[in-house]
Amino acid sequence: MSLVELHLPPDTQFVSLARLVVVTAARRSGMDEERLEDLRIAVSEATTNAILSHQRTEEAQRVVLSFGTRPTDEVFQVTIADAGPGFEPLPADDLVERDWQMEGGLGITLIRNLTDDVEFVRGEGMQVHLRFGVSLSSNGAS
Amino acid sequence: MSLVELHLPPDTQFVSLARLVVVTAARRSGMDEERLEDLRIAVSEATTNAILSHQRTEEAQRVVLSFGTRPTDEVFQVTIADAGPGFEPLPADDLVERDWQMEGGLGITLIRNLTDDVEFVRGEGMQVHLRFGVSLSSNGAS
Amino acid sequence: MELTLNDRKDGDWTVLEVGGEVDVYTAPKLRERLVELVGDGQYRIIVDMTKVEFLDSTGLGVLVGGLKRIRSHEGSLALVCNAERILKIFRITGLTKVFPIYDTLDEALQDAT
Amino acid sequence: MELTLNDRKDGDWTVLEVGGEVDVYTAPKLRERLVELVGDGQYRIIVDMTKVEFLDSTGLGVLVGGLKRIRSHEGSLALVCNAERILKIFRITGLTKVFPIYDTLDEALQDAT
Ligand SMILES: Nc1ncnc2c1ncn2[C@@H]1O[C@H](COP(=O)(O)OP(=O)(O)O)[C@@H](O)[C@H]1O
Ligand SMILES: Nc1ncnc2c1ncn2[C@@H]1O[C@H](COP(=O)(O)OP(=O)(O)O)[C@@H](O)[C@H]1O
Repeated sequence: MSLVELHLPPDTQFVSLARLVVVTAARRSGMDEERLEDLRIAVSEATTNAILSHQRTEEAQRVVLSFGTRPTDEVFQVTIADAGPGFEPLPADDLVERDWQMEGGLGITLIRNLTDDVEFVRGEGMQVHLRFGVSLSSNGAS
Repeated sequence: MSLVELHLPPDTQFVSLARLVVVTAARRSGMDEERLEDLRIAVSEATTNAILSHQRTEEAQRVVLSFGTRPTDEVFQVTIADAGPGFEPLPADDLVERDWQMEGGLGITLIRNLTDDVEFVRGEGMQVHLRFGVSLSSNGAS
Repeated sequence: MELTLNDRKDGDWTVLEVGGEVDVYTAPKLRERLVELVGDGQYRIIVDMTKVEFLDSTGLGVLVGGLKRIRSHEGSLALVCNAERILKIFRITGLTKVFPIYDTLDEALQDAT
Repeated sequence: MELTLNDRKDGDWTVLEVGGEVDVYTAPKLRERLVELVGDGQYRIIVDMTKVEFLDSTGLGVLVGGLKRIRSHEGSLALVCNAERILKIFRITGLTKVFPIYDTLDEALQDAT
Protein backbone atom coordinates (compact mmCIF):
# COMPACT_ATOMS: atom_id res chain seq x y z
CA MET A 1 0.00 0.00 0.00
CA SER A 2 1.30 3.47 -0.71
CA LEU A 3 -1.11 5.50 1.39
CA VAL A 4 0.16 8.45 3.38
CA GLU A 5 -1.13 8.72 6.95
CA LEU A 6 -1.67 11.81 9.05
CA HIS A 7 -2.23 11.22 12.78
CA LEU A 8 -3.80 14.17 14.58
CA PRO A 9 -4.24 14.80 18.31
CA PRO A 10 -7.94 15.42 19.09
CA ASP A 11 -7.56 19.19 18.92
CA THR A 12 -9.61 21.22 16.45
CA GLN A 13 -6.62 23.43 15.55
CA PHE A 14 -5.37 20.56 13.36
CA VAL A 15 -8.39 20.36 11.04
CA SER A 16 -6.86 23.02 8.78
CA LEU A 17 -3.64 21.00 8.53
CA ALA A 18 -5.71 17.96 7.48
CA ARG A 19 -7.33 19.99 4.70
CA LEU A 20 -3.99 21.29 3.45
CA VAL A 21 -2.23 17.93 3.43
CA VAL A 22 -4.98 15.91 1.79
CA VAL A 23 -5.73 18.56 -0.84
CA THR A 24 -2.02 18.87 -1.70
CA ALA A 25 -1.70 15.11 -2.11
CA ALA A 26 -4.85 14.98 -4.27
CA ARG A 27 -3.65 17.85 -6.46
CA ARG A 28 -0.51 15.84 -7.16
CA SER A 29 -2.70 12.88 -8.07
CA GLY A 30 -4.18 14.98 -10.85
CA MET A 31 -7.48 16.05 -9.26
CA ASP A 32 -8.77 19.27 -10.82
CA GLU A 33 -9.24 22.49 -8.84
CA GLU A 34 -13.04 22.31 -8.66
CA ARG A 35 -13.02 18.78 -7.25
CA LEU A 36 -10.25 19.78 -4.84
CA GLU A 37 -12.67 22.29 -3.31
CA ASP A 38 -15.24 19.53 -2.78
CA LEU A 39 -12.56 17.31 -1.26
CA ARG A 40 -11.38 20.16 0.99
CA ILE A 41 -14.84 20.53 2.51
CA ALA A 42 -15.57 16.80 2.83
CA VAL A 43 -12.25 16.19 4.60
CA SER A 44 -12.88 19.13 6.89
CA GLU A 45 -16.32 17.79 7.86
CA ALA A 46 -15.22 14.23 8.53
CA THR A 47 -12.06 15.25 10.42
CA THR A 48 -14.03 17.71 12.54
CA ASN A 49 -16.54 14.99 13.45
CA ALA A 50 -13.79 12.50 14.36
CA ILE A 51 -11.93 15.00 16.57
CA LEU A 52 -15.15 16.12 18.28
CA SER A 53 -16.05 12.49 18.95
CA HIS A 54 -12.69 11.97 20.69
CA GLN A 55 -13.22 15.15 22.69
CA ARG A 56 -16.70 14.11 23.81
CA THR A 57 -15.47 10.74 25.03
CA GLU A 58 -12.15 12.08 26.35
CA GLU A 59 -10.34 9.73 24.03
CA ALA A 60 -6.71 10.94 23.94
CA GLN A 61 -5.64 8.84 20.94
CA ARG A 62 -4.98 10.44 17.61
CA VAL A 63 -7.48 10.51 14.76
CA VAL A 64 -5.95 8.88 11.65
CA LEU A 65 -6.38 10.05 8.07
CA SER A 66 -5.01 7.77 5.36
CA PHE A 67 -5.15 8.83 1.77
CA GLY A 68 -3.85 8.27 -1.71
CA THR A 69 -4.73 7.04 -5.15
CA ARG A 70 -5.58 3.43 -5.80
CA PRO A 71 -4.02 3.14 -9.27
CA THR A 72 -6.17 0.18 -10.28
CA ASP A 73 -9.40 2.09 -10.26
CA GLU A 74 -8.50 5.77 -10.61
CA VAL A 75 -9.93 6.68 -7.24
CA PHE A 76 -8.48 9.07 -4.68
CA GLN A 77 -9.57 7.77 -1.30
CA VAL A 78 -9.39 9.35 2.15
CA THR A 79 -10.25 7.32 5.23
CA ILE A 80 -10.87 9.19 8.47
CA ALA A 81 -10.70 6.79 11.40
CA ASP A 82 -11.47 7.57 15.02
CA ALA A 83 -11.56 5.46 18.16
CA GLY A 84 -14.82 6.91 19.48
CA PRO A 85 -18.24 5.24 19.81
CA GLY A 86 -19.22 6.02 16.21
CA PHE A 87 -22.76 6.72 14.98
CA GLU A 88 -25.39 5.59 12.51
CA PRO A 89 -25.78 8.23 9.81
CA LEU A 90 -29.24 8.95 8.46
CA PRO A 91 -29.79 7.47 5.01
CA ALA A 92 -29.08 9.91 2.20
CA ASP A 93 -32.67 10.56 1.06
CA ASP A 94 -33.96 11.62 4.48
CA LEU A 95 -31.57 14.53 4.41
CA VAL A 96 -33.20 16.33 1.53
CA GLU A 97 -36.18 17.10 3.73
CA ARG A 98 -34.26 18.88 6.45
CA ASP A 99 -35.72 22.06 7.86
CA TRP A 100 -33.16 24.82 8.31
CA GLN A 101 -34.17 25.29 11.96
CA MET A 102 -33.13 21.71 12.71
CA GLU A 103 -29.80 21.50 14.52
CA GLY A 104 -26.95 19.48 13.03
CA GLY A 105 -26.72 17.15 10.09
CA LEU A 106 -25.22 19.78 7.79
CA GLY A 107 -21.81 18.11 7.77
CA ILE A 108 -23.09 14.70 6.70
CA THR A 109 -25.29 16.33 4.04
CA LEU A 110 -22.24 18.06 2.59
CA ILE A 111 -20.11 14.90 2.70
CA ARG A 112 -22.81 12.90 0.86
CA ASN A 113 -23.20 15.56 -1.82
CA LEU A 114 -19.57 16.46 -2.40
CA THR A 115 -18.03 12.99 -2.72
CA ASP A 116 -18.44 10.47 -5.53
CA ASP A 117 -18.89 7.82 -2.90
CA VAL A 118 -18.88 7.69 0.89
CA GLU A 119 -19.00 4.74 3.24
CA PHE A 120 -19.59 4.93 6.98
CA VAL A 121 -18.24 1.87 8.79
CA ARG A 122 -18.86 1.43 12.48
CA GLY A 123 -16.54 -1.17 13.95
CA GLU A 124 -14.01 -0.67 16.69
CA GLY A 125 -14.33 3.07 16.37
CA MET A 126 -15.63 4.79 13.27
CA GLN A 127 -14.21 4.79 9.76
CA VAL A 128 -15.45 7.17 7.10
CA HIS A 129 -14.23 6.45 3.55
CA LEU A 130 -14.44 9.34 1.10
CA ARG A 131 -13.87 8.54 -2.57
CA PHE A 132 -13.29 10.78 -5.58
CA GLY A 133 -12.71 9.70 -9.16
CA VAL A 134 -9.54 11.07 -10.73
CA SER A 135 -8.30 10.76 -14.25
CA LEU A 136 -4.77 9.41 -14.01
CA SER A 137 -3.97 10.56 -17.51
CA SER A 138 -3.92 14.14 -16.20
CA ASN A 139 -1.63 13.13 -13.35
CA GLY A 140 0.45 16.16 -12.38
CA ALA A 141 3.30 14.15 -10.85
CA SER A 142 5.95 12.47 -12.96
CA MET B 1 1.60 14.68 23.94
CA SER B 2 0.12 16.75 21.20
CA LEU B 3 2.49 15.87 18.39
CA VAL B 4 1.18 15.43 14.88
CA GLU B 5 2.52 12.43 12.97
CA LEU B 6 3.02 12.01 9.25
CA HIS B 7 3.64 8.45 8.04
CA LEU B 8 5.18 8.23 4.57
CA PRO B 9 5.64 5.23 2.29
CA PRO B 10 9.32 4.90 1.33
CA ASP B 11 8.88 6.79 -1.93
CA THR B 12 10.86 9.96 -2.61
CA GLN B 13 7.83 11.72 -4.12
CA PHE B 14 6.61 12.30 -0.54
CA VAL B 15 9.60 14.32 0.68
CA SER B 16 7.99 17.51 -0.62
CA LEU B 17 4.80 16.74 1.33
CA ALA B 18 6.91 16.31 4.48
CA ARG B 19 8.47 19.76 3.95
CA LEU B 20 5.08 21.39 3.41
CA VAL B 21 3.39 19.82 6.43
CA VAL B 22 6.17 20.41 8.94
CA VAL B 23 6.82 23.97 7.80
CA THR B 24 3.11 24.80 7.96
CA ALA B 25 2.85 23.42 11.49
CA ALA B 26 5.97 25.34 12.57
CA ARG B 27 4.70 28.58 11.05
CA ARG B 28 1.60 28.22 13.18
CA SER B 29 3.82 27.70 16.21
CA GLY B 30 5.24 31.16 15.61
CA MET B 31 8.53 30.31 13.88
CA ASP B 32 9.75 33.21 11.73
CA GLU B 33 10.18 32.95 7.96
CA GLU B 34 13.97 32.78 7.98
CA ARG B 35 14.05 29.90 10.46
CA LEU B 36 11.29 28.17 8.50
CA GLU B 37 13.68 28.00 5.53
CA ASP B 38 16.30 26.32 7.71
CA LEU B 39 13.68 23.89 8.99
CA ARG B 40 12.47 23.20 5.45
CA ILE B 41 15.94 22.07 4.38
CA ALA B 42 16.74 20.09 7.54
CA VAL B 43 13.45 18.17 7.29
CA SER B 44 14.05 17.51 3.61
CA GLU B 45 17.54 16.10 4.32
CA ALA B 46 16.51 13.84 7.18
CA THR B 47 13.35 12.59 5.44
CA THR B 48 15.29 11.87 2.25
CA ASN B 49 17.86 9.86 4.22
CA ALA B 50 15.18 7.86 6.03
CA ILE B 51 13.30 7.03 2.83
CA LEU B 52 16.51 6.08 1.00
CA SER B 53 17.49 3.83 3.90
CA HIS B 54 14.16 1.98 3.59
CA GLN B 55 14.64 1.70 -0.16
CA ARG B 56 18.18 0.29 0.20
CA THR B 57 17.00 -2.38 2.63
CA GLU B 58 13.68 -3.00 0.86
CA GLU B 59 11.90 -2.07 4.03
CA ALA B 60 8.25 -1.48 3.06
CA GLN B 61 7.19 0.16 6.32
CA ARG B 62 6.46 3.85 6.48
CA VAL B 63 8.92 6.45 7.70
CA VAL B 64 7.39 8.43 10.59
CA LEU B 65 7.74 12.16 11.20
CA SER B 66 6.38 13.47 14.50
CA PHE B 67 6.47 17.15 15.21
CA GLY B 68 5.12 19.95 17.32
CA THR B 69 5.99 22.44 20.01
CA ARG B 70 6.92 21.36 23.48
CA PRO B 71 5.32 24.26 25.35
CA THR B 72 7.51 23.86 28.42
CA ASP B 73 10.73 24.78 26.69
CA GLU B 74 9.76 26.78 23.62
CA VAL B 75 11.18 24.23 21.22
CA PHE B 76 9.71 23.05 17.95
CA GLN B 77 10.87 19.46 17.51
CA VAL B 78 10.69 17.13 14.54
CA THR B 79 11.64 13.49 14.89
CA ILE B 80 12.26 11.49 11.72
CA ALA B 81 12.16 7.78 12.49
CA ASP B 82 12.96 4.95 10.12
CA ALA B 83 13.14 1.19 10.54
CA GLY B 84 16.37 0.76 8.60
CA PRO B 85 19.83 -0.25 9.90
CA GLY B 86 20.75 3.31 10.85
CA PHE B 87 24.26 4.79 10.77
CA GLU B 88 26.89 6.50 12.89
CA PRO B 89 27.18 10.12 11.76
CA LEU B 90 30.63 11.71 11.68
CA PRO B 91 31.17 14.10 14.58
CA ALA B 92 30.38 17.70 13.71
CA ASP B 93 33.94 19.06 13.58
CA ASP B 94 35.23 16.53 11.05
CA LEU B 95 32.77 17.89 8.57
CA VAL B 96 34.38 21.29 8.25
CA GLU B 97 37.35 19.70 6.54
CA ARG B 98 35.47 18.08 3.74
CA ASP B 99 36.86 18.35 0.25
CA TRP B 100 34.26 19.21 -2.38
CA GLN B 101 35.28 16.23 -4.49
CA MET B 102 34.31 13.87 -1.67
CA GLU B 103 30.99 12.14 -2.26
CA GLY B 104 28.19 12.47 0.28
CA GLY B 105 27.97 14.00 3.72
CA LEU B 106 26.39 17.24 2.47
CA GLY B 107 23.00 16.42 4.01
CA ILE B 108 24.34 15.82 7.52
CA THR B 109 26.49 18.96 7.26
CA LEU B 110 23.38 21.00 6.44
CA ILE B 111 21.34 19.41 9.23
CA ARG B 112 24.04 20.16 11.81
CA ASN B 113 24.35 23.76 10.69
CA LEU B 114 20.69 24.64 10.21
CA THR B 115 19.23 23.28 13.46
CA ASP B 116 19.64 24.62 16.97
CA ASP B 117 20.18 21.06 18.10
CA VAL B 118 20.21 17.65 16.46
CA GLU B 119 20.41 14.22 17.98
CA PHE B 120 21.04 11.00 16.07
CA VAL B 121 19.76 7.97 17.96
CA ARG B 122 20.46 4.49 16.65
CA GLY B 123 18.20 1.95 18.30
CA GLU B 124 15.70 -0.29 16.61
CA GLY B 125 15.93 1.73 13.45
CA MET B 126 17.17 5.29 13.35
CA GLN B 127 15.70 8.37 14.97
CA VAL B 128 16.86 11.86 14.09
CA HIS B 129 15.61 14.64 16.39
CA LEU B 130 15.74 18.15 14.95
CA ARG B 131 15.14 21.03 17.37
CA PHE B 132 14.47 24.71 16.78
CA GLY B 133 13.89 27.38 19.39
CA VAL B 134 10.67 29.34 18.94
CA SER B 135 9.40 32.30 20.84
CA LEU B 136 5.91 31.39 21.96
CA SER B 137 5.04 35.03 22.55
CA SER B 138 4.95 35.52 18.77
CA ASN B 139 2.73 32.47 18.36
CA GLY B 140 0.61 32.90 15.25
CA ALA B 141 -2.14 30.60 16.49
CA SER B 142 -4.59 31.67 19.15
CA MET C 1 -6.46 28.97 10.55
CA GLU C 2 -6.66 32.73 10.43
CA LEU C 3 -10.01 34.42 10.84
CA THR C 4 -10.43 38.18 10.58
CA LEU C 5 -13.51 40.10 11.74
CA ASN C 6 -14.25 43.80 11.22
CA ASP C 7 -17.55 45.55 11.78
CA ARG C 8 -18.82 49.04 11.06
CA LYS C 9 -22.13 50.87 10.71
CA ASP C 10 -23.46 51.77 7.27
CA GLY C 11 -26.78 53.64 7.57
CA ASP C 12 -28.98 51.48 9.76
CA TRP C 13 -27.04 48.33 8.81
CA THR C 14 -24.11 46.81 10.61
CA VAL C 15 -21.62 45.34 8.17
CA LEU C 16 -19.53 42.48 9.55
CA GLU C 17 -16.63 41.72 7.24
CA VAL C 18 -15.31 38.18 7.62
CA GLY C 19 -12.00 37.03 6.12
CA GLY C 20 -9.94 33.84 6.09
CA GLU C 21 -11.03 30.39 7.17
CA VAL C 22 -14.21 29.68 9.10
CA ASP C 23 -14.02 26.18 10.52
CA VAL C 24 -14.54 24.36 13.82
CA TYR C 25 -11.45 26.03 15.29
CA THR C 26 -12.21 29.63 14.28
CA ALA C 27 -16.04 29.66 14.15
CA PRO C 28 -16.45 30.32 17.90
CA LYS C 29 -14.96 33.80 17.36
CA LEU C 30 -17.55 34.53 14.66
CA ARG C 31 -20.33 33.21 16.90
CA GLU C 32 -19.19 35.43 19.78
CA ARG C 33 -19.07 38.52 17.60
CA LEU C 34 -22.59 37.90 16.25
CA VAL C 35 -23.89 37.35 19.79
CA GLU C 36 -22.20 40.59 20.91
CA LEU C 37 -23.64 42.60 18.03
CA VAL C 38 -27.18 41.35 18.62
CA GLY C 39 -26.71 41.83 22.38
CA ASP C 40 -25.77 45.42 21.51
CA GLY C 41 -29.11 45.91 19.82
CA GLN C 42 -27.87 45.59 16.22
CA TYR C 43 -30.68 43.68 14.53
CA ARG C 44 -29.84 44.52 10.91
CA ILE C 45 -26.63 42.80 9.98
CA ILE C 46 -24.90 42.16 6.67
CA VAL C 47 -22.19 39.52 6.85
CA ASP C 48 -19.75 40.31 4.04
CA MET C 49 -18.03 37.04 3.16
CA THR C 50 -16.16 38.34 0.09
CA LYS C 51 -12.82 37.62 1.76
CA VAL C 52 -13.75 34.21 3.17
CA GLU C 53 -11.39 31.57 1.79
CA PHE C 54 -12.98 28.56 3.44
CA LEU C 55 -16.29 27.84 5.15
CA ASP C 56 -17.69 24.50 6.19
CA SER C 57 -20.75 23.28 8.10
CA THR C 58 -19.53 24.72 11.38
CA GLY C 59 -19.57 28.17 9.76
CA LEU C 60 -23.00 27.53 8.25
CA GLY C 61 -24.22 26.53 11.70
CA VAL C 62 -22.98 29.77 13.20
CA LEU C 63 -24.74 31.81 10.50
CA VAL C 64 -27.97 29.86 11.05
CA GLY C 65 -27.63 30.49 14.80
CA GLY C 66 -27.15 34.22 14.10
CA LEU C 67 -30.21 34.28 11.87
CA LYS C 68 -32.40 32.65 14.55
CA ARG C 69 -31.16 35.11 17.15
CA ILE C 70 -31.84 38.11 14.91
CA ARG C 71 -35.24 36.88 13.79
CA SER C 72 -36.27 36.58 17.43
CA HIS C 73 -35.85 40.39 17.42
CA GLU C 74 -37.61 40.73 14.05
CA GLY C 75 -34.35 41.83 12.45
CA SER C 76 -32.59 40.77 9.23
CA LEU C 77 -29.37 39.01 8.38
CA ALA C 78 -28.12 39.24 4.80
CA LEU C 79 -25.00 37.74 3.26
CA VAL C 80 -22.58 38.97 0.62
CA CYS C 81 -20.84 36.19 -1.27
CA ASN C 82 -19.87 35.72 -4.89
CA ALA C 83 -17.53 32.74 -4.66
CA GLU C 84 -19.03 29.74 -6.41
CA ARG C 85 -17.27 27.25 -4.12
CA ILE C 86 -18.98 28.82 -1.10
CA LEU C 87 -22.38 29.41 -2.71
CA LYS C 88 -22.34 25.72 -3.57
CA ILE C 89 -22.46 24.65 0.06
CA PHE C 90 -25.36 27.02 0.79
CA ARG C 91 -27.17 25.45 -2.15
CA ILE C 92 -26.51 21.85 -1.12
CA THR C 93 -27.75 22.47 2.39
CA GLY C 94 -30.83 24.39 1.20
CA LEU C 95 -29.69 27.58 2.90
CA THR C 96 -29.92 29.73 -0.23
CA LYS C 97 -33.69 29.69 0.53
CA VAL C 98 -33.12 30.93 4.04
CA PHE C 99 -30.56 33.74 3.65
CA PRO C 100 -30.77 36.67 1.24
CA ILE C 101 -27.42 36.37 -0.56
CA TYR C 102 -25.97 39.23 -2.63
CA ASP C 103 -23.03 39.37 -5.03
CA THR C 104 -21.76 42.69 -3.72
CA LEU C 105 -22.08 44.78 -0.58
CA ASP C 106 -23.61 47.63 -2.61
CA GLU C 107 -26.43 45.43 -3.82
CA ALA C 108 -27.07 44.25 -0.28
CA LEU C 109 -27.22 47.83 1.05
CA GLN C 110 -29.48 49.03 -1.79
CA ASP C 111 -31.90 46.19 -1.37
CA ALA C 112 -32.18 47.01 2.34
CA THR C 113 -35.39 46.01 4.03
CA MET D 1 7.50 18.71 -6.74
CA GLU D 2 7.64 20.58 -10.01
CA LEU D 3 10.97 21.05 -11.75
CA THR D 4 11.34 23.02 -14.97
CA LEU D 5 14.40 22.93 -17.22
CA ASN D 6 15.06 25.09 -20.28
CA ASP D 7 18.32 25.46 -22.13
CA ARG D 8 19.54 27.73 -24.91
CA LYS D 9 22.81 28.92 -26.42
CA ASP D 10 24.10 32.43 -25.65
CA GLY D 11 27.38 33.07 -27.49
CA ASP D 12 29.63 30.17 -26.59
CA TRP D 13 27.75 29.52 -23.35
CA THR D 14 24.85 27.18 -22.79
CA VAL D 15 22.37 28.64 -20.32
CA LEU D 16 20.33 26.06 -18.39
CA GLU D 17 17.42 27.73 -16.62
CA VAL D 18 16.17 25.71 -13.64
CA GLY D 19 12.84 26.46 -11.89
CA GLY D 20 10.85 24.98 -9.03
CA GLU D 21 12.00 22.45 -6.48
CA VAL D 22 15.23 20.47 -6.77
CA ASP D 23 15.12 17.57 -4.32
CA VAL D 24 15.71 13.83 -4.25
CA TYR D 25 12.59 13.24 -6.38
CA THR D 26 13.27 15.80 -9.10
CA ALA D 27 17.10 15.99 -9.11
CA PRO D 28 17.54 12.99 -11.45
CA LYS D 29 15.99 15.06 -14.25
CA LEU D 30 18.53 17.83 -13.67
CA ARG D 31 21.37 15.27 -13.59
CA GLU D 32 20.21 13.75 -16.87
CA ARG D 33 20.02 17.09 -18.60
CA LEU D 34 23.54 18.05 -17.48
CA VAL D 35 24.88 14.69 -18.64
CA GLU D 36 23.13 15.18 -22.00
CA LEU D 37 24.52 18.66 -22.48
CA VAL D 38 28.08 17.61 -21.68
CA GLY D 39 27.65 14.49 -23.84
CA ASP D 40 26.63 16.92 -26.60
CA GLY D 41 29.95 18.69 -26.31
CA GLN D 42 28.70 21.72 -24.34
CA TYR D 43 31.51 22.36 -21.90
CA ARG D 44 30.63 25.96 -20.96
CA ILE D 45 27.44 25.94 -18.97
CA ILE D 46 25.69 28.55 -16.84
CA VAL D 47 23.01 27.12 -14.55
CA ASP D 48 20.53 29.94 -13.93
CA MET D 49 18.85 29.19 -10.60
CA THR D 50 16.95 32.47 -10.32
CA LYS D 51 13.64 30.61 -10.42
CA VAL D 52 14.62 27.81 -8.05
CA GLU D 53 12.29 27.75 -5.04
CA PHE D 54 13.95 24.94 -3.14
CA LEU D 55 17.29 23.16 -3.33
CA ASP D 56 18.77 20.70 -0.87
CA SER D 57 21.87 18.50 -0.72
CA THR D 58 20.65 16.24 -3.50
CA GLY D 59 20.60 19.27 -5.80
CA LEU D 60 24.03 20.36 -4.57
CA GLY D 61 25.31 16.85 -5.28
CA VAL D 62 24.04 17.01 -8.86
CA LEU D 63 25.73 20.36 -9.44
CA VAL D 64 29.00 19.03 -8.01
CA GLY D 65 28.67 16.00 -10.29
CA GLY D 66 28.12 18.31 -13.27
CA LEU D 67 31.18 20.38 -12.34
CA LYS D 68 33.41 17.28 -12.16
CA ARG D 69 32.15 16.09 -15.52
CA ILE D 70 32.75 19.48 -17.16
CA ARG D 71 36.19 19.95 -15.60
CA SER D 72 37.25 16.60 -17.04
CA HIS D 73 36.74 18.36 -20.40
CA GLU D 74 38.48 21.53 -19.18
CA GLY D 75 35.19 23.42 -19.36
CA SER D 76 33.43 25.75 -16.90
CA LEU D 77 30.22 25.64 -14.89
CA ALA D 78 28.93 28.91 -13.42
CA LEU D 79 25.82 29.53 -11.35
CA VAL D 80 23.34 32.41 -11.20
CA CYS D 81 21.63 32.76 -7.84
CA ASN D 82 20.62 35.74 -5.75
CA ALA D 83 18.33 34.12 -3.17
CA GLU D 84 19.90 34.31 0.28
CA ARG D 85 18.18 31.10 1.45
CA ILE D 86 19.90 29.19 -1.35
CA LEU D 87 23.28 30.94 -1.17
CA LYS D 88 23.28 29.99 2.50
CA ILE D 89 23.46 26.28 1.76
CA PHE D 90 26.32 26.77 -0.70
CA ARG D 91 28.14 28.69 2.03
CA ILE D 92 27.53 26.10 4.75
CA THR D 93 28.81 23.30 2.55
CA GLY D 94 31.85 25.28 1.37
CA LEU D 95 30.66 25.24 -2.24
CA THR D 96 30.84 29.01 -2.70
CA LYS D 97 34.60 28.39 -3.05
CA VAL D 98 34.05 25.83 -5.78
CA PHE D 99 31.45 27.43 -8.06
CA PRO D 100 31.59 30.92 -9.52
CA ILE D 101 28.21 32.32 -8.40
CA TYR D 102 26.71 35.46 -9.96
CA ASP D 103 23.75 37.61 -8.95
CA THR D 104 22.42 37.95 -12.49
CA LEU D 105 22.75 36.14 -15.79
CA ASP D 106 24.21 39.28 -17.41
CA GLU D 107 27.06 39.39 -14.92
CA ALA D 108 27.74 35.72 -15.51
CA LEU D 109 27.86 36.18 -19.29
CA GLN D 110 30.05 39.30 -19.09
CA ASP D 111 32.55 37.66 -16.77
CA ALA D 112 32.85 34.75 -19.22
CA THR D 113 36.12 32.86 -19.17
N1 LIG E 1 -17.09 10.23 13.67
C1 LIG E 1 -18.21 10.38 14.42
N2 LIG E 1 -18.32 9.76 15.61
C2 LIG E 1 -19.42 9.88 16.38
N3 LIG E 1 -20.49 10.63 16.02
C3 LIG E 1 -20.45 11.27 14.83
C4 LIG E 1 -19.32 11.19 13.98
N4 LIG E 1 -19.58 11.91 12.87
C5 LIG E 1 -20.80 12.44 13.05
N5 LIG E 1 -21.35 12.06 14.22
C6 LIG E 1 -22.66 12.42 14.76
O1 LIG E 1 -23.50 12.81 13.70
C7 LIG E 1 -24.01 14.11 13.93
C8 LIG E 1 -24.21 14.83 12.63
O2 LIG E 1 -22.96 15.19 12.10
P1 LIG E 1 -22.88 16.37 11.06
O3 LIG E 1 -23.80 16.11 9.94
O4 LIG E 1 -21.44 16.55 10.73
O5 LIG E 1 -23.49 17.65 11.71
P2 LIG E 1 -23.27 18.50 12.98
O6 LIG E 1 -21.86 18.28 13.37
O7 LIG E 1 -23.60 19.84 12.50
O8 LIG E 1 -24.29 17.96 13.94
C9 LIG E 1 -23.01 14.76 14.87
O9 LIG E 1 -23.58 15.76 15.64
C10 LIG E 1 -22.58 13.58 15.71
O10 LIG E 1 -23.48 13.36 16.76
N1 LIG F 1 18.51 7.47 8.34
C1 LIG F 1 19.62 6.89 7.86
N2 LIG F 1 19.77 5.54 7.84
C2 LIG F 1 20.87 4.96 7.35
N3 LIG F 1 21.92 5.64 6.85
C3 LIG F 1 21.85 6.99 6.83
C4 LIG F 1 20.71 7.68 7.32
N4 LIG F 1 20.95 9.01 7.18
C5 LIG F 1 22.17 9.12 6.62
N5 LIG F 1 22.71 7.92 6.40
C6 LIG F 1 24.03 7.62 5.81
O1 LIG F 1 24.86 8.75 5.93
C7 LIG F 1 25.34 9.16 4.67
C8 LIG F 1 25.51 10.65 4.63
O2 LIG F 1 24.24 11.26 4.55
P1 LIG F 1 24.10 12.73 4.00
O3 LIG F 1 25.02 13.62 4.74
O4 LIG F 1 22.67 13.09 4.02
O5 LIG F 1 24.75 12.76 2.55
P2 LIG F 1 24.50 12.03 1.22
O6 LIG F 1 23.10 11.56 1.24
O7 LIG F 1 24.80 13.11 0.24
O8 LIG F 1 25.54 10.94 1.26
C9 LIG F 1 24.34 8.61 3.69
O9 LIG F 1 24.90 8.41 2.43
C10 LIG F 1 23.94 7.30 4.33
O10 LIG F 1 24.87 6.31 4.04
